[in-house]
Amino acid sequence: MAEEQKEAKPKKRMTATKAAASIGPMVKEFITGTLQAKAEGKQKVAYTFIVCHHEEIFRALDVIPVWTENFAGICGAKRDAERFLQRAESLGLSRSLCTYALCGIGFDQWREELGQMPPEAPWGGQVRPDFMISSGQILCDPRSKWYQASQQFMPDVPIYNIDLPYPLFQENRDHREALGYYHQYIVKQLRGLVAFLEEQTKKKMNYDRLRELVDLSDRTWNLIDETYKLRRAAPCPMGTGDAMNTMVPINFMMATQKAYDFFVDLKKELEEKIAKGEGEVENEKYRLMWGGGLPAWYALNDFNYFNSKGASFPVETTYRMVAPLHEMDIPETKDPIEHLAWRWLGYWTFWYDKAKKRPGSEPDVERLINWIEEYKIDGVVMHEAFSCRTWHVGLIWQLHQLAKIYKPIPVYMIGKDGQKGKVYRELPSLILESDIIDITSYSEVDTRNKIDAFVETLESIRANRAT
Amino acid sequence: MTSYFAGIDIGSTMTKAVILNKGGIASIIGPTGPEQRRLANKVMEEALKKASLSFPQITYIVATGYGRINVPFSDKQFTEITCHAKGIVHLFPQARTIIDIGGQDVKGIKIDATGKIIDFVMNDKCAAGSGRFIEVIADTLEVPLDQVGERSLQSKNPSKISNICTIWAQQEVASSLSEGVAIADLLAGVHQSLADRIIRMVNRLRVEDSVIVTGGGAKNRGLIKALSEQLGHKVLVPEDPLITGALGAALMGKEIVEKARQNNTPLETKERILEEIEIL
Amino acid sequence: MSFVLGIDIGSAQSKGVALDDQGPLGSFECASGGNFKLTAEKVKEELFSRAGRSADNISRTVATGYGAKLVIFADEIKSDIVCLAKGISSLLPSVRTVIDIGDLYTKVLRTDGHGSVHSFILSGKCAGGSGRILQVIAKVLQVKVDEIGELSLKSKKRVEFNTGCAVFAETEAISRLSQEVTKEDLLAGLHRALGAQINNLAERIGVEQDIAMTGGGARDIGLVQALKEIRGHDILVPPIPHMTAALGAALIAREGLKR
Amino acid sequence: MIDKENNIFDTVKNYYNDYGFRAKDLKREGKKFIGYVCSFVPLEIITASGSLPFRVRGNIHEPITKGDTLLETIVCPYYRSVFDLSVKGEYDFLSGLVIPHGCDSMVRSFSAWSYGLPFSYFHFVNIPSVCDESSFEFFDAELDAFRKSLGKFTGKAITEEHLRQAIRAYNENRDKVRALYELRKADPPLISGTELTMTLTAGSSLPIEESNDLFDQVLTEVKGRGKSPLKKGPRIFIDGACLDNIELIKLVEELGGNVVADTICNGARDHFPKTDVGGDPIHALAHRYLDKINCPKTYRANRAGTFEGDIANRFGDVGTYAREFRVDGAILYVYKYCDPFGFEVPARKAYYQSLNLPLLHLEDIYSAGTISQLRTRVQAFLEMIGQ
Ligand SMILES: Nc1ncnc2c1ncn2[C@@H]1O[C@H](COP(=O)(O)OP(=O)(O)O)[C@@H](O)[C@H]1O
Ligand SMILES: Nc1ncnc2c1ncn2[C@@H]1O[C@H](COP(=O)(O)OP(=O)(O)O)[C@@H](O)[C@H]1O
Ligand code: SF4
Ligand code: SF4
Ligand code: SF4
Repeated sequence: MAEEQKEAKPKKRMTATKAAASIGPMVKEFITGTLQAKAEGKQKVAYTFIVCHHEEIFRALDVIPVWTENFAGICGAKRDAERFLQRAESLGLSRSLCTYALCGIGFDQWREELGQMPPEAPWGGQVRPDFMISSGQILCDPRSKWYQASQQFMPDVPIYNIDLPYPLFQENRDHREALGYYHQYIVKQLRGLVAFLEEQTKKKMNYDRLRELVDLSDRTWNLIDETYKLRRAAPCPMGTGDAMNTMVPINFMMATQKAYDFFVDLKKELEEKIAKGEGEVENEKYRLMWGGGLPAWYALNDFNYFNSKGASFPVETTYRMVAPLHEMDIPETKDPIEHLAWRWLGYWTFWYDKAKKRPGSEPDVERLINWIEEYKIDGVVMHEAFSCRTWHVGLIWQLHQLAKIYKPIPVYMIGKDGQKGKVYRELPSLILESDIIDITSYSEVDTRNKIDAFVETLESIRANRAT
Repeated sequence: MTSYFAGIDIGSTMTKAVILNKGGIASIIGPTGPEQRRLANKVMEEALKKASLSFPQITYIVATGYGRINVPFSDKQFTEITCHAKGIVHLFPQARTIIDIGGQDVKGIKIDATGKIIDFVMNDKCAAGSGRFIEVIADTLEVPLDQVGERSLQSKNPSKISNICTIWAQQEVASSLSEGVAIADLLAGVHQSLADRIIRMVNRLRVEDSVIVTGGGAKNRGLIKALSEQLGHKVLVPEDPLITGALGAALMGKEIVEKARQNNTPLETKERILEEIEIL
Repeated sequence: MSFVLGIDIGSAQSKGVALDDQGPLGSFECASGGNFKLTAEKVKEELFSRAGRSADNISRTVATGYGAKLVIFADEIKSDIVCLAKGISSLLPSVRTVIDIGDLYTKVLRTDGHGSVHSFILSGKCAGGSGRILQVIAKVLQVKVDEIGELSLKSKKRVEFNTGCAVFAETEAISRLSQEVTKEDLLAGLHRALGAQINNLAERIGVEQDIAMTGGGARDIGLVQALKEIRGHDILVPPIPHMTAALGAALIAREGLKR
Repeated sequence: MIDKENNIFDTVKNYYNDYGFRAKDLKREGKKFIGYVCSFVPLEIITASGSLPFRVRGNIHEPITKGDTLLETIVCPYYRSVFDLSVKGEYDFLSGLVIPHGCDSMVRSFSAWSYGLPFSYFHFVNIPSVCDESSFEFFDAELDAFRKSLGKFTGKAITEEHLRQAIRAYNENRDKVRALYELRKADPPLISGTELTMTLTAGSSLPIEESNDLFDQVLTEVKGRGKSPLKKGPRIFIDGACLDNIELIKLVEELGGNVVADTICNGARDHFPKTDVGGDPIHALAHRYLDKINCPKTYRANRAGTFEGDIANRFGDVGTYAREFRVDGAILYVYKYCDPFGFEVPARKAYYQSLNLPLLHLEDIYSAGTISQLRTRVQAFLEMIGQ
């Protein structure tokens, strides 16, 4: 019930890498780019959502995606979401719903009411789309309801809603049995999308171009994986704070050469830093994992606060929306659409087999365990954003399972040499509570108190271990 | 025979009674305490005294407010929403949006051109969004409640109250006070904070002119100022905002009686006895 | 001889514990009031004047609590979580879970008995589930807060009470009283509801035996009893439960000295 | 079993208050119960497997305690209550549990359920969010997978004939529910909303034959009534999601409103659509559950091209019922944190406005503690309608 009020504009966050620092202007550029494209009217602009893994289709048809979650996040980071949230609330939408969506709907309603951008809209505002592609997948309800709600204020803008399901992990069921009909369904859904876009753009899909783009993003997937794995180094050269910037090419720029080049540069930068022994934190004392939850965009400086206490974040589960393709058994196919569908399923079921082998585990827990080992993690930090169930329900349970696996149950890890080793670990965790963009849910004093206590906890565990 | 109508409003903070005849109003206000039933008796007694009437002369009695079920002698009960709307429309026929700021509940009411309620909203049970917020802070600052409004108007630099929870805000205000922040600035900050909460709620009604603020909170000029500034609408306040609920209740009674007389249906009323009730 | 000082400036109560090499030298508590800086000075002065020592000889001070940052003479500031763990491990080493009921916050932490914390959780920014509600209700009932525990245990027929808002608990209590509910039954209901809320918070990080209650709320035997009933087993309470964090701070100060 | 001497509503009340006692009895006789939540689990398949479906429900009087230790509080409060009761052992007599993809709360908590509870069978049924041809192909396959998995669990393959039988029994049940609703058309209605919701809730804890039997008796009892248990009053429609307790309806009726129709999940949404007979039974079930259940979870494209046309298509059932049951006002009852319904509030509001039907929108949590807050709102609303 308690809420905190709007605070002053945030200070600019210091990044550890040059690459992360270059992101801000990049985002601004593509937001202004969408406005310009709309003004010129040569290319169609489409509202759409991240983590759908089919941006190749848009790009092959020269459709410009407008990532509505991105815009909401920007409003949040600029601490300027409140007025849009309030607008949505005044329409009858509850604050307990996804605040990205509320911000987006509030903005759309305002823009449509004025017939122009709301005053002082962040970075020029979010462009009126030619059409909207939503995704009712097994991932997130708001994404299949959001545009429908926005359509109230722009009924002439058509929606194409696409289903992208994946089989949920079930302990005693082999997901492979279902993959066939899932794949078929996704392929048909994607073909439906192609047809819809062809109709909207009055263009024919060029499948050779599509194949090239799919290939480009496949290579980018692998490159990202390699790059991020460099963060295993101690001291860690780049933390989660920066990764909340470098998520931009992963989520908004896939299937572009620019995204690929970005990671080539980042990889080089990280390698150089590692060679010089430069860490995100000058004197790295603790290595933490961001174990779940979208960040509080208006409070990214909290990462620097962690850093100031000697804590680095070599790895996060959030926004790492790619997995190494060569570790998936994706059937060979010449058809790029079929490939996209397999890649989609491969991504979501990536941890399934591993999870089945460990009693009490589950894909999300399995990923935590593996990364805790690989990145030598001392503690897990999670963020429970009240307004999004998709990424924030199940976190407590995951920590429970983790605690079970890490404390009474010895964990058997297969080492590099193929030897089985028994490890006991105790892993402290911290759950921060606020929201992605609703700053009224956040208290800096409170959060920093919690961080202090957590770091002291890590300290006392370390001191104890020494004795 | 002249008809007299009584309305009694047992709020969370104040108990109010109004007796009405041909436009004349006699009203009385007392604090609400644990002995609601006795209080109802007492304010009724005093209102009668003020109106120089005896109890059996009252034709119809309507109770409203949070303690409306604790009025043993009322003939009918209505919610504060209906009664406030009735009372306000009587005083301001042009009213379209009503904001009633009570000790526990804040309500927004939307009225159509014929004076009918078409929609309403109410706050959730958190003191931070109610008149109680101001009371608690006024208490901490040791400023009498009837002066908080005036004092806050002297502020040039309202301080930001960053905690919403009343209890936390109380702590915050106490600390700021000890650090030498001016009382007026703190009060102004508190008013802005409450106004902000109220506006977020009433915005769901799409606020339209004329906006009337009533209830105890309307006596607070600082709050009215913060509200009208943030709302961007001019705000009207009845002369005696505390009694509009009770007035509305009395008017409801009047309507019921008139309707019954028109249709020639019998009126169901309670016996006009003020019982002696002992509590605790 | 060197002394160390642990000082806990809570939002309601300020507490101080002084230790010398042998052990405790003394403790002092007073209401925090609005001016934490002055209060901190007062705790220090009083504590030492009562112990007959001079405050000039303090070798190290650790501050904790809501107003810790305003203890200007502190050498170090520690979070109350860590202080509580330290304090409890010296008082009751078998304890693995501490439930601290303070004025604005309820805190729950898991410890290993050596002063290390494994995990912890704090109640949110709504004061609804903290110790403040006890004060609020005591005021409505016109009894001292020290008395509500005893009274509650006398209840024969607990009523259902909704916690929720700490401020409106007052109104709710008033309306209950007007329905002729007795003080005893009302308190028992309040303790039950608050206990359940606190237990919920505790369960979110998992509870391991033994359990201790600390903080001002632990002085309330009615609340302790309610929590025992909800959990179905015993709960330990140190003799001066609200001093635990201050003691922990003092212990940390002493360790700091050795280093 | 059902005591004919007594008023049938005593039996209903028993089933309602001591929810699941009949299932416990039957379990002792060796019957297997499979629990489920939401309206999307094809009960016909469970019944055809020889086991018995049992709708797990929440209890607004029971504070949520244990559930919160495993599940975030940002989940739908109704669902949290159901989960809480389950981890407290309330439904330990079940042999398994089936959860569909009704909403994010369900999907994201599936692991917590399947690890936190002692049942030997768990199954997740995926439900498409769109309704095109490929969705039906997919859903057919998904239901077929469910049929196989359940068959494996019970050790007996589920045949088409079993399915057909079950479909018949459920269609019969739905006819009876329709007949019960018919009794609400009188003014005042012959059966109160409280009685009706209690009856339907009781039914969802029984084997289908017993449920049919119970509904028959209620029908006989009510038809035999000389007069309504209610006074004339505003006729109220309840629009909302999973409302499996009677408190709201009871409150409305205590305050003088009569609840005469609804779209709630254990009301019309779930009980009105019937399954087509003839043809492939799995396909028919897929069609019923995906297409005929009008739930905000399923996206239906705006074919009208206008907002007005769209809401008329999406919420047409509300308009139909409002006319059919001569409704005076509606209550849109949505839980906090419910995404599928929450996002529709503005559009639904607009739709009610287009019908000229007064609307009270309530956002609530699933707790008896909020009843007093609801009381003032509901009473004021009834006063508003009566102006
Ligand atoms: N003289 C006054 N000046 C400023 N505020 C006042 C004054 N009197 C009452 N109030 C405010 O009005 C509130 C009580 O309003 P009231 O309408 O009587 O509430 P209720 O109907 O719940 O008893 C108090 O909480 C306080 O904030
Ligand atoms: N004897 C008592 N019985 C019940 N509650 C008490 C008692 N003494 C103190 N309290 C409660 O404890 C709270 C203060 O606890 P404390 O741990 O000192 O808090 P803080 O450190 O936050 O100031 C007060 O809110 C008060 O309600
Ligand atoms: S995943 Fe969460 S934050 Fe993203 S759109 Fe869905 S509900 Fe909103
Ligand atoms: S936040 Fe504070 S004022 Fe609001 S309900 Fe909680 S205790 Fe009450
Ligand atoms: S009420 Fe909404 S959130 Fe809750 S279970 Fe039903 S659909 Fe899901």
